[in-house]
Amino acid sequence: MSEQPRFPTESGVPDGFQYMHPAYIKNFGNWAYHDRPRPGVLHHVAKSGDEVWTVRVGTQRQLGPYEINLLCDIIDQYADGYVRFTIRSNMEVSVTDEAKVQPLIDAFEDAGYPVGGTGNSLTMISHTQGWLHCDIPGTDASGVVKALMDELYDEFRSEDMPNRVHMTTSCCQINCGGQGDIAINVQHTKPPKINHDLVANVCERPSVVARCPVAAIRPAIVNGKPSLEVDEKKCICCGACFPPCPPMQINDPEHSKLAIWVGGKHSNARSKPMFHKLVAAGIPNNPPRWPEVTEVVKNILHTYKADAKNWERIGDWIERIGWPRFFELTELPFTKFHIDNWTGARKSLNASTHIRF
Amino acid sequence: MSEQPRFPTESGVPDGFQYMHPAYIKNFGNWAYHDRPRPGVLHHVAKSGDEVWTVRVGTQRQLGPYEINLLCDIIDQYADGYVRFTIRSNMEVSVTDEAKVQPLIDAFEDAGYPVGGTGNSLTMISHTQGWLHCDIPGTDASGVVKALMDELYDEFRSEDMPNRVHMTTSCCQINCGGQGDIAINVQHTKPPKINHDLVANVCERPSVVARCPVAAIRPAIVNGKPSLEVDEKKCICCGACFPPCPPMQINDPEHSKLAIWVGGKHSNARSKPMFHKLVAAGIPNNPPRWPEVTEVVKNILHTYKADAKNWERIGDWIERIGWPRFFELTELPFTKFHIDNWTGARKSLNASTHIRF
Amino acid sequence: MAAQTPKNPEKHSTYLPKTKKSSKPLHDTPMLDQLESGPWPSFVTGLKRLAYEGKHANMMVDLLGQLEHSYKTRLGYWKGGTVSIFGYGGGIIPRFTELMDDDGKPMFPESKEFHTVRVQPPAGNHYSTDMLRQLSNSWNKHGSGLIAFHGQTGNIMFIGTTTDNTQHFFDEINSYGWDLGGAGPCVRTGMSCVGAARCEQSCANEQKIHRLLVNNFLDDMHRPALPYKFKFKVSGCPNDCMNSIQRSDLAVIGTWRDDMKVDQAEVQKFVADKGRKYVVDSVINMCPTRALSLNDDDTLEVDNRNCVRCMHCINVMTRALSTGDDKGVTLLLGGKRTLKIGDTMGTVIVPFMKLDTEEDYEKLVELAEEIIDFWAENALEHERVGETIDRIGLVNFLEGIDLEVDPNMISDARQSSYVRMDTWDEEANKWKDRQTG
Amino acid sequence: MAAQTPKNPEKHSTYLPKTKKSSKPLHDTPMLDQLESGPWPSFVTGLKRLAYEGKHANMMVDLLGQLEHSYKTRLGYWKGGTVSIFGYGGGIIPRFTELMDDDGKPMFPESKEFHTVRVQPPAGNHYSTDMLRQLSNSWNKHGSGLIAFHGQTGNIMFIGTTTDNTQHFFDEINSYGWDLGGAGPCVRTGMSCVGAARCEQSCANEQKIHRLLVNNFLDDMHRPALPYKFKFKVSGCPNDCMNSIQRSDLAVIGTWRDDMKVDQAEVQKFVADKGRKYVVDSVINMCPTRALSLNDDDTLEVDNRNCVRCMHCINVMTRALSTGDDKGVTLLLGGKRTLKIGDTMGTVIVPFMKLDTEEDYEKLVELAEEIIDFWAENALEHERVGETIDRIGLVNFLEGIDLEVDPNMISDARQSSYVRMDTWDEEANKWKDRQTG
Ligand code: SRM
Ligand code: SRM
Ligand code: SRM
Ligand code: SRM
Ligand code: SF4
Ligand code: SF4
Ligand code: SF4
Ligand code: SF4
Ligand code: SF4
Ligand code: SF4
Ligand code: SF4
Ligand code: SF4
Repeated sequence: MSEQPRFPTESGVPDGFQYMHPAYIKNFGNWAYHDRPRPGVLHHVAKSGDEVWTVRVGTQRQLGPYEINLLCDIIDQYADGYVRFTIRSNMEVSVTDEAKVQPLIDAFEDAGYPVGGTGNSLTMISHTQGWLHCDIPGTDASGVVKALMDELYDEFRSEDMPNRVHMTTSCCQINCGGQGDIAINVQHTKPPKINHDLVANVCERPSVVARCPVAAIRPAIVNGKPSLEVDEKKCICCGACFPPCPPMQINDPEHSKLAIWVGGKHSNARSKPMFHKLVAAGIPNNPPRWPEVTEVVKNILHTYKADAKNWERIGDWIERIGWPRFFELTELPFTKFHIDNWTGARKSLNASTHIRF
Repeated sequence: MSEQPRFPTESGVPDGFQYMHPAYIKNFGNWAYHDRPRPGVLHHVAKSGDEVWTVRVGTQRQLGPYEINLLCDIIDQYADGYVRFTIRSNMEVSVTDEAKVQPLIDAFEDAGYPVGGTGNSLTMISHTQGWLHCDIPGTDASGVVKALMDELYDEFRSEDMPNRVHMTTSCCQINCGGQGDIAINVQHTKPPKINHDLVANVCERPSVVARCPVAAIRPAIVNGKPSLEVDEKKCICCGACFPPCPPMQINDPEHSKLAIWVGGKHSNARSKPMFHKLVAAGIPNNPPRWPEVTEVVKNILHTYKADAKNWERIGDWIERIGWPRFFELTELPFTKFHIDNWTGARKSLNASTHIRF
Repeated sequence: MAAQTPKNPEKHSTYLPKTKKSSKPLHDTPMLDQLESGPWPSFVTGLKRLAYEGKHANMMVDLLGQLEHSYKTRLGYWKGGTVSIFGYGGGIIPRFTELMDDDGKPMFPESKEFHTVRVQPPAGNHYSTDMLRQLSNSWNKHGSGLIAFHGQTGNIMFIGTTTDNTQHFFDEINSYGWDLGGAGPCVRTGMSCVGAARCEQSCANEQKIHRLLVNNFLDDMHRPALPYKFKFKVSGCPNDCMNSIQRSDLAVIGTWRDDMKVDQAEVQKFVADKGRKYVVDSVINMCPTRALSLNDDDTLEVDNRNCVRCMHCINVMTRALSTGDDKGVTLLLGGKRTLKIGDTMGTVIVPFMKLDTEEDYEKLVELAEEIIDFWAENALEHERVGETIDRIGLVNFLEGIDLEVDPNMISDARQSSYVRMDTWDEEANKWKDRQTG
Repeated sequence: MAAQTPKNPEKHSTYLPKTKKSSKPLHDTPMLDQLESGPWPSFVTGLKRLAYEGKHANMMVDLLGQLEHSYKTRLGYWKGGTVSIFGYGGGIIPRFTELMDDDGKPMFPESKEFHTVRVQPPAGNHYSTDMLRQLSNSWNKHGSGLIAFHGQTGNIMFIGTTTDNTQHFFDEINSYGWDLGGAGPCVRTGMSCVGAARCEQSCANEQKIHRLLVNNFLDDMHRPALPYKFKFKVSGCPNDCMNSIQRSDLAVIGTWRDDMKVDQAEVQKFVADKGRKYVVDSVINMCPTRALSLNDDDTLEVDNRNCVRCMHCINVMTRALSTGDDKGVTLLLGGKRTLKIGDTMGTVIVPFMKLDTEEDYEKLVELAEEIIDFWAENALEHERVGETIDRIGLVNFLEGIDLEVDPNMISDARQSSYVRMDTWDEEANKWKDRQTG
């Protein structure tokens, strides 16, 4: 083995055409329409008349050689040897022969991999690293998601929702999982505990001070050493100081809670994109199966399914029925915390007599 | 004549029933519906079956004994001796006998008082004191309004607009005339000129400093006297310092311009209430007839009339067609000033691909 | 569009007396003169008539002079000062001329004092012609004769008199039932729409609410000592003909809680008359919450639970649709114009309040008192209540006036994760208790 | 909802080998074990399989130990550090355990280093099974074997290896065409939707845009020196399947400028199939600008000038309606998650840009360069471009990157009168010149 360092080839983004299904290449940019013969299967028809059936398969996102080989074997045997991953870690496997669809589905399901996640289903919950890998997590996103997907398995495999449901789960308040129809996020409720002995060595104090969104941190000398002090009255427990300064421990087994936000939407369909909004908080961070989270999520999904009109995303639905009705139907408590108080909060107040009784 | 001061009777708001038309009193709270047999005439039908016809008459708001007697004579002769004023300084004169309506209209019109302002008309422009009385005016609202109403006379007397048009005109940037479908406001474009000799005597300096919305004013010693200084780079020429400190002269014959804002709406019909938005500025303050203002206003009204759908107020219409189309249709220039930059401005940007081509 | 030649020039808005009674010659007013033409009644002709034959015609001669000067120079020439009525601290807008000749003497001395007296109108702005003439006579005696019906806050503005005559005029009209309005940091004159007196949409007794609220705060009106102005406005329904949401500190707006009333036969007539496409495009499709649907038999389906009482369909189909029976009011707090933080709309603080019994009305007044007290104690100088709310947050304000949070107060739930929620359980329990209690 | 008994337990997501190849005994993991039941494929079972028979199985034994400890104590135990590939400054997320026993030694020493290697996926996330197996083999050789397809920013995340193996692994995969992604203050890995490859809604060549933009900034990706992270995301149409508006700094979204295409026969079929009421309620009445109207013959009237290309009707009636021919992209700048100022959406900076010729693409790249340069020069430390815009105002930012203002950039025109407009005429003339020019 040569000890000489190897210079990297800065090849950047690989060209997708190298690994793309031939029917995709042939009809690139020339598709006519699609439909869904059944949940989990997309049927795309090209302007050329070519047809492609795509089977969507749920995965656990983190795959080892066993899973990769298992799945690749199926794809090689029942399909054409090509696969793509969706933004939600689902696999999509295409065939050009309709007859291959059912055997392919059977093979995946027989191997314990669910087919679904298309159309108006609840598709796979996108999530983040959690205790497995991140340095600042308040919970384990993979665990929460596994627990939820077990409970919502049937919703993945059917298309009974008013519109697509895109959920996300994140392991800290930073929320790398992003906005969602339903987003499960960590919400800390106590200011960071500072390990003053370490601050001087580990943290660049001015930049930590600058990171706090409410200017609650000030430099201070504690036990004769340069450290930091938090004005606990101001602190909103956002955790932004923890990544740049781990001695400002924000995670707490008891006081780092989970919160649920709803109505986030990126698509421009009908309404403009919307941010998700807080509906439930104070939910215990309760591994390994987080039953309290599942309960709230199922309640919201159930209510949405029963009450929304065709094609309303959760955010669209709430815009039509209003927040009071949302809280009435879900029986979730409405509190002062639901009223925003951040910059520009005035615009979130009801400046009208538009009220549903 | 007694020199003893008289103690006031704090009688407060007079009871309206004292002066109210008997048919109003009889059917108070029991009206069934209304229609408009012609522009300027409302026909209200009570649940009792009683009917009332109301003729709406435009006035110049400021009335002297001549006008009051002239109008009262008509009301006594052709109607029932009762009159009310609308929030827009129109008179409303009711009769219970349909036969009286036409003679009453004729009498008003013969005396030079237009009948109209109802339904989907352009009703009287509400306005403010101006050079006649206020201490801070940049223009004369009465004059602007007289010039406009002369030009828009036919729009007052007909009901050809898509919905009601409520205009306002104000004589300084404070805008006592308030939001409007079309609002004509003063917009200063140069920082105040300070008469340093007077500041010390006339202005309470700390409260003037506190009044400035962008903190552009600081106390200073000028020519050895306590005065104020304006950071001209920061100053947004709002004029807020002028009322509490007249030596900070903001009005300028050349640089106090007029601006036109559109789409303000207080009613909750369809959309929630909306603020008016800037569309045109830099319009010369050109007495006695302000032709440049009239031109822009007529252009906007004309475009609205031609393009809006039934029942769309100007604000509703623009929400449907979008700002680019508004500027395209009116041929008004779009500038960087139309992009808000005040607190919360981010929410006024287009955070979507919703674009009309 | 052109003005016609009047049938009876002596009884016409363009009339000017042949003979001038005032002693002072008119100043040249070439600019103002240009505002005498055109069909709309001219305020300049009005001013001239007063300068010809008003009781204080010389004052108006000079007033016209100063006004012409303003038109020429594009500047105003009034300044404020202190003038008040005995026993009161506000209600007058004092004006003194600033326009001096080279000797420092007023260029237009006869109108060097030109104060406005703000007088509260009757709720709903109703007048008998007798009363109008009486008020006009009093003002012609003690002032310029010029009256604005009404100012934008609703006052009858008696424009133009001297300091002395201010008192005389007030004494006279106060003796037959008229009282001053507000000016300065105080409760201001209120406004209420025609409402129940002549409008089928009315869901409230606007006059009663208006008088009750304002008359309860007469001390705060007449002796200004609040942080800044405070306005009440009352509209009988969400059409808000008084612009209360944006133009008052406390808006009281009528509404209803049960289903709207639908006369299906009238609906069918309307559809027959206007056509289905018109009805779908102009009514159904304009409902903000898609709560309407036109049935195949041309009757209307209303999803009353999702109707937001916007009034649109009721406005358009006034014969077929009307407000429900379970009427009450919504309260919105904090509307105002732009100074300091930009325009604000009032926002809901009480979604629904019955106003049937005297106790109900009493509660309304008590709430208004709570609001004004809390604001008076906590506002900065020159801070409107909407600005206080913006500064301290709605939730803190609600706590200060002892109101519970309600989801009708928001259009969007919290979007920012920047919030500290230690006491979530406590707050959640409060809500649960309210739901069961 | 219950898991069935597998037909072939050896080829099933629940499979665990009978024999354990690793030398280190498993730690007790009673909590994690509870995540092995239930129908959804279990990541815990996956970890266990690696601990049984992975090339670095002992590492996974300890990894499971530390993870169980996290589940028990509800705390994470990783800390960052510095690990990099020769020649590069970013792309690795280094992790060192913080979980020490009383002697200050790692409680789980085999997994004390557990770095993640972020690797850029092919545009569109397409793979052949061969390539998947090859990547998996390389990683099994040099790391834990655990791969996430994909991280939320789109990287293939190779999770868990030592500092040394990081380099070895990279050398191996780099040699067959794979490059590191971004981490740190740099241009990040981009994302693009399946788009033109298999989607009729696509209005752009997503792959080309994605590769062109990211590959142009490889230096900024691999040697982090920007104020903070910068993400590109590309969606082929306004459905924005890449969440680009909110989750990327520069979103490129396909759209079209001419009329949408309507196949009226297919419309009639759709109406016949679904019924008129469904079509009115679910399509017509859901159009955000009321640009649709159903004709009496069940054909569709589209007001294309007021259609905002929201995609709704096209999504629902995919056979009958489709995007137009004059395709291009809209650019939005400044989306990001919540830190410092709260979540931001990207906002329109280029309403429409053709991407037909190579010059068109060149212009896109140049604009991206302008943006990143201006931001890099003017941003505060740790400031995303959306925050810079919020701080200095959109107009100043546009001036900095030499773009003209456009009314498509706003949803509301100015509401605040607090603005200084000395140069109105100049600005108005600029617009007029652009209109005529
Ligand atoms: C495969 C994927 C793109 C990719 O390159 O990975 C994709 C593919 C399609 N999307 Fe998507 N979307 C995909 C993620 C998204 C996302 C992002 C996300 O999931 O986080 C969004 C935006 C989410 C949001 O708004 O928060 C998204 C918003 C849409 C919409 C708009 C839905 C709406 O009404 O708001 C459509 C239109 C529709 O539903 O017909 C759409 C439609 C489609 C269509 C029907 C497009 C087409 O004609 O082929 C594709 C098949 C979807 C299906 O499931 O029936 N896709 N789509 C992604 C699949 C994710 C998954 O595994 O579930
Ligand atoms: C791995 C990943 C989550 C996942 O499991 O998928 C992730 C993980 C981390 N994110 Fe993230 N973010 C990941 C996608 C996102 C996204 C989603 C996206 O890109 O679409 C967002 C929201 C969009 C955005 O860019 O704002 C996101 C917003 C953040 C933020 C907040 C940024 C903000 O301005 O608000 C931080 C904190 C920071 O950068 O200071 C952060 C920081 C981090 C760090 C580096 C935490 C830290 O400071 O050490 C995490 C490293 C975890 C680890 O051990 O691997 N991550 N992060 C995602 C990257 C994988 C990949 O490269 O493909
Ligand atoms: C008399 C007056 C109230 C008063 O006590 O003074 C009044 C009276 C009526 N208004 Fe009004 N509105 C009056 C000022 C207003 C205002 C305030 C203003 O003009 O500044 C508004 C809110 C303005 C805004 O939104 O900016 C107002 C918004 C409405 C609306 C809602 C219109 C909309 O679609 O947005 C209706 C409903 C309608 O048009 O059918 C309405 C309807 C009515 C009706 C039809 C109510 C009824 O059933 O009797 C009344 C007859 C109006 C007509 O002209 O046809 N009224 N109306 C005011 C007449 C002003 C004038 O002289 O022109
Ligand atoms: C007379 C009147 C205009 C008119 O011709 O109708 C008027 C006239 C003045 N207003 Fe006003 N405002 C008048 C209705 C309004 C309204 C409309 C309303 O009440 O519905 C508003 C907007 C609503 C609001 O309350 O915000 C209004 C918002 C202001 C403001 C801005 C307040 C703010 O917070 O933004 C000021 C400035 C101040 O108070 O510092 C102001 C100040 C003034 C002063 C006192 C200017 C001054 O500081 O000397 C003006 C006295 C003029 C005079 O010589 O009579 N005036 N003012 C209106 C009062 C007549 C009446 O009493 O009926
Ligand atoms: S959400 Fe927080 S804890 Fe989870 S991966 Fe992102 S930064 Fe790490
Ligand atoms: S947790 Fe957030 S608010 Fe509290 S000190 Fe840290 S950065 Fe500031
Ligand atoms: S708008 Fe300005 S100038 Fe006019 S009356 Fe009001 S405060 Fe005076
Ligand atoms: S004009 Fe306005 S911005 Fe300028 S100094 Fe005066 S108060 Fe401040
Ligand atoms: S606010 Fe309502 S009740 Fe009052 S006049 Fe207007 S429409 Fe009638
Ligand atoms: S009142 Fe307004 S919200 Fe209610 S049904 Fe009619 S249009 Fe819809
Ligand atoms: S963003 Fe549009 S083009 Fe891309 S996959 Fe989604 S629907 Fe298709
Ligand atoms: S694409 Fe959207 S905006 Fe355009 S017509 Fe269809 S529904 Fe309306």
